[in-house]
Amino acid sequence: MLKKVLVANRGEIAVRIIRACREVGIPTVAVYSDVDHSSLHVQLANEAYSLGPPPPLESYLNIDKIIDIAKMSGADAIHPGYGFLAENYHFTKRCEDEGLIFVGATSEAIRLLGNKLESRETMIRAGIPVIPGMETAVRDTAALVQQASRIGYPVLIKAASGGGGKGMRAVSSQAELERALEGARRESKSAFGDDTVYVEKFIERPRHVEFQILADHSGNTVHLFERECSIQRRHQKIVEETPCTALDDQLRRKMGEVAIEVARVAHYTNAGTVEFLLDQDGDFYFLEVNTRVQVEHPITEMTTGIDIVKLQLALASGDPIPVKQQDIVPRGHSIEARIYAEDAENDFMPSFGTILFLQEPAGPGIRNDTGIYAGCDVTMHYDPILAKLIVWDENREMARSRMLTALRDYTILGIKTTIAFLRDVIAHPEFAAGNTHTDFIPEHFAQWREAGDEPANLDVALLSAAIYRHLNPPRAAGRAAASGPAFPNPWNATGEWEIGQGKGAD
Amino acid sequence: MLKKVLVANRGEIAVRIIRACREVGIPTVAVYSDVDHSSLHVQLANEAYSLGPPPPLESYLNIDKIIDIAKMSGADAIHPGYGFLAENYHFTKRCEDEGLIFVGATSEAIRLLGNKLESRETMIRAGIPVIPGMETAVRDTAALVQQASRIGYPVLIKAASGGGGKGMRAVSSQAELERALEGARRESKSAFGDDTVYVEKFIERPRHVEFQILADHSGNTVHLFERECSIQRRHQKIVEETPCTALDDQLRRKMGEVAIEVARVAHYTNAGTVEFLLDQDGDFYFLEVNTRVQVEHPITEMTTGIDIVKLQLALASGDPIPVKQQDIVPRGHSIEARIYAEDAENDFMPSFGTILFLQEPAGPGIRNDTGIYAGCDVTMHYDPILAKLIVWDENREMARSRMLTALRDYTILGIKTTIAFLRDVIAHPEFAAGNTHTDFIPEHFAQWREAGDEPANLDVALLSAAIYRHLNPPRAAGRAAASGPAFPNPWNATGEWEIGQGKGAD
Amino acid sequence: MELNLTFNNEEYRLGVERAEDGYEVTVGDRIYQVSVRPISSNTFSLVIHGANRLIHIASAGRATYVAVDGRQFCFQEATPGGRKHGTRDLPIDRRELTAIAPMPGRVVKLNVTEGDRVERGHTLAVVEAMKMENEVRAPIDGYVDRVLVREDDMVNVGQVMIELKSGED
Amino acid sequence: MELNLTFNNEEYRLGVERAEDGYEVTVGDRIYQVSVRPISSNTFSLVIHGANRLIHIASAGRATYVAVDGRQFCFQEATPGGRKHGTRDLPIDRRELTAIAPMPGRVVKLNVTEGDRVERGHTLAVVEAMKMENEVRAPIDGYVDRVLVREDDMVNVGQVMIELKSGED
Repeated sequence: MLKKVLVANRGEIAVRIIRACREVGIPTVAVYSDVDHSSLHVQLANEAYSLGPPPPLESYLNIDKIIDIAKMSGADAIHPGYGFLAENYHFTKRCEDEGLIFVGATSEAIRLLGNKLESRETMIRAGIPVIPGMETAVRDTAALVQQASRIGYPVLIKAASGGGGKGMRAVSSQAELERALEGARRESKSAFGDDTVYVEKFIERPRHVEFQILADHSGNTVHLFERECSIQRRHQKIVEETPCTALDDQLRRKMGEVAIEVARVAHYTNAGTVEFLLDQDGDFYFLEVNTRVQVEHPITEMTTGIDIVKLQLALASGDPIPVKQQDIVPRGHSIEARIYAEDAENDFMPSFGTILFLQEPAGPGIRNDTGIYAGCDVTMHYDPILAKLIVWDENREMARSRMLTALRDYTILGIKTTIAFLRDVIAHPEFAAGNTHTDFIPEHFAQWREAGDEPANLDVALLSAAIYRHLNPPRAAGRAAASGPAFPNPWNATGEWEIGQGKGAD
Repeated sequence: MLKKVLVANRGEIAVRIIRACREVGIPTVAVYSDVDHSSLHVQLANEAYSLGPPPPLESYLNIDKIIDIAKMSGADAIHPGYGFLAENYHFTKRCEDEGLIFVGATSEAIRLLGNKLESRETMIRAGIPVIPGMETAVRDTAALVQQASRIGYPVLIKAASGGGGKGMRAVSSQAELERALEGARRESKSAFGDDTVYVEKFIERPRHVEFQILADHSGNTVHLFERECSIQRRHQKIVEETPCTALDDQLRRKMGEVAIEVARVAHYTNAGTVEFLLDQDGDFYFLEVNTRVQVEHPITEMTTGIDIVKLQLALASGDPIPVKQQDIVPRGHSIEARIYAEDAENDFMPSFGTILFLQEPAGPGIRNDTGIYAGCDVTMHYDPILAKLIVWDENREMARSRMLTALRDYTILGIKTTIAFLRDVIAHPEFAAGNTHTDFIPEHFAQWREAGDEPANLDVALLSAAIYRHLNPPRAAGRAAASGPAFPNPWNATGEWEIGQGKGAD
Repeated sequence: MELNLTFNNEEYRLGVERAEDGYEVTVGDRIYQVSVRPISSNTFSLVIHGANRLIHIASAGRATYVAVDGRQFCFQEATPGGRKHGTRDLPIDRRELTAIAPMPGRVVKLNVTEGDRVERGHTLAVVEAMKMENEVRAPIDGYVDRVLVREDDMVNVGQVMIELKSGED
Repeated sequence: MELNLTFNNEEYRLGVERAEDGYEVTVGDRIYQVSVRPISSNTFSLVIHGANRLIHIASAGRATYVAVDGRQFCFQEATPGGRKHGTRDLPIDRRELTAIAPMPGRVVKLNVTEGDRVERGHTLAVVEAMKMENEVRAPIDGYVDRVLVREDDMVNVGQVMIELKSGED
């Protein structure tokens, strides 16, 4: 078993990993940038150390600092979560060189699979079906333009080091290509420190179907079945579910076998996800492998009963996979909805501020993986995911109904969130019918506005606000009124509160 | 499907039932006594009606009033929860006569099984093993004393209409019997409106093992496997788990078959629980049938994936059982810990007051069925259950570890609760070893005191309190200081707050 | 008490008076008799025409957030002098001549300087927050009149970043 | 600031002073340098000797509730004249002569009147709350001196219900 794990991440995934460690009795080390000093992951860990200023390159992407803290605190392992350094093979290599256990794949597997073009080539050689596209990356814009013409529009620009939709752009004509390339490169550079991009054929209205795989150091590999993640905005998943309504047993078996073959070809270890596009004819193409725990891993945990993060910890310490493929039997249906701090009425612009009030849904079959609490600040520095709401029920329709009820019970006041938008997505007749594809959001929700449900609700809200204001007039002067919000807090109320010097006042 | 369900209960079970109804799209009607006007179940229901003053006989046991509200609100069904009117066959009969669907068994089945002596006789005739004891109830104390002598001490006094340990007393000698009888009768009268008691042989250090059954109106009956509920204080369960460590496949199958036979003999419909005592030799005895949803039903839901409350609603509306016995395959291990408002250091005396702060545990495999919220009042009028913490994990040891972490994360400030006690129970080596029996608490926790874990914790708590007091000096005068607590509340702060007249100020 | 609340650019006039059994609230020309049952600091039950509505509410500065039935409303209290500096306060024809920040964040790129000729749709600047970039484009053909921000500046949503002159000037 | 807090019948003397980097707190004769990082109204992180401790805290009247590491402490602020009327304030020998309420609740039965002879263990009264009955028994052999409650009265935990005289009187 691992002795002490440093969690090189923040937000809900850091909380998730720390919880898993606590349950199996492994002490944890949290790291945080100055703006995150009061975050949930810092509260839960056994130890917590500052990484310094908020910009990612200075904090959560700061390899030297993270390695130093791991050694100083006596951690023998590092869990990278997702994002940040999770798929950075330099970081993994550094861990390997420093004698730290990296909870994930080897640096060589991450390097190979992180290079989308090299892994593409490798998979083609192994007979894995891939999307037609560029065979080599070129930095030269003219060459990219030429390749795009060869493949034929529409094409998709993708970051060579990418993942999670960052740096990805769909382009339907040459006229759009240059500007899209510029943005994709800048985003890719900012997110992954590498601005290499490439283009491939854009498949229309595909489903995004991925398989969770687990592999141990003895070459045993199993899959935990599929997740469908077609509901996306800006190429980022917002709703995921398992099982996928488009797979029959035969296709499911075949895709699962291909997923395991992909892992085998890449000498993959630990948990990973093999992503496929499934086109309207039922043909599927290998897309990429996400070499880390996936944001949407909980839905697989709900249906298979296997705790992927705990298994990651066990596999990292050298344990074999404890189950055989035939013993993994999914049960029921699970859906995840990602709650983002975004304004869905305004092109999903990020929203930040203080969470003034928080009420999370509860009840049977409801799981909420969260990184927030009432009173916390949502800052502009990081990915705007706040929480993931996951439901399980006996079948898809019951799960959908449970999700709608849970979203209705989810109240976050003080910032804009995607909660109301997600309700409307999951209530949509085409979603209910299982007719999902990656253009679902632009197709059905292009000009979405939040409905009040009943017109009378606006009056109820207005008169509630009026009474509340009547009872709680805003303070005429003073710091709280001047600087805006401030969660009602006895620490402020005394007027004499100051936090310790040099402790990262933000 | 039912059209509208009145939930004739309060607290966590009312919340649980209302949530199930909301998810399947059935509107709900809550009822509440005056002290419960702001309760969670009232907040969640579509409609809510006052039952009047807090004493149970005037509110939650007031059959006429509840029937009137059902008719007035247009409810076509009543779910009784557990406790209160759940096993009162007069109430069930009244529902039947008034054309209201009672979500539960028929009045005849409830009458038969509610009469512990008559059901005993019925079961003996059907060849079901029962505990040696009285064959008929007698009101005369002298006769009871004589019967006790015949059976041989130790004996157990039980309420003929009882359940949940109310009115139950273990008596080891004739000297104790009379006083015990008096108390048992008074408690029984207060809880069930009937002071008839009887005595049976007291089996030493047994396990309490019960089987969940489900039966439809066509006579199909299945069981959802067992729950072990041996961890009890004052004859009331506080920790339950499934599967039971003492059953092997053969014994489990046999007990399951007997449970179904019990249901069949009683012409049972809807959800019920067949309780057995399992002695140290592996012999089991029929104890009674709880003719209602059980407090600990969630652990069965966690392992079988079947939502018992939703099935109750379906069965009540005439649907058949949707699964076959052989398709019900439990997975993993689940434990429930009941959080009571009690002082475990002081003989589990009830504790009440305002919940000043509440933080509930969260994470994968954690379910919290609750009836409380920060700011709510816990009053002296009803059963002191606050919430049920339920965990699931792949095996018992993982579930136990998850429960310990979750209990550590469960913070309720303002009243005494059993949380710390439950942590010590579940951490106990004998519990870890699965050596549970109904005397577990008196045997291992007779003089329990909360440990500070580390002595330094007391100093940390003291200096935290000192700093908090320094920043928040108690108000010198005014209502809040005089009457004690008051949750920090803008409605009070203005000094002009008054709730509407006649709205049940408490 | 009287107050004006703004929602989705509409202004609502409200009046609150204590009444025998709670409050009389006017919303525009509609009058409601309501009573309020406090649940906790940010939650109350609103009894309106005999029906209960569960309300979650919080305020910060001049903003009040209300959740009714799972839908969230954000109201701004309108007071003279307390207005935010943003396009919402600008007359429509002035908006045409400004480029505003589409979200709060950091200016990561500034493509123009004063006097530059720009075409409608031209990317004037790029704002980044939470790892997402947004382009600020020219709303009209024209010239850059004033640049009010610098690279690396923090901007608020709706803040005027660049003022333009129309081509005819 | 100085204050006295009572926990499990022990009284602790505390002193709080602002220090450069937070507070200096004395607990009895132990001195701690701590700083505090607020998280939300009832939660803060206490930095003590470089280590972080997560604290949940709330107070009501003179009671302060603190959760450290999942363990709950309830402290009573001790002030002259603010004492609760209960046996905890009585000298030990006086406790022997009183029957106190074991829990808050309602007196559902009163078995004795003044002057009655009682034996140690005899049930003097029954208190009920939350559907649970508790018997109040005589702590000594003796006589009932004064009955301070009536049936149906509400009593608080620790409240003296009946005063006894020892047998020798």
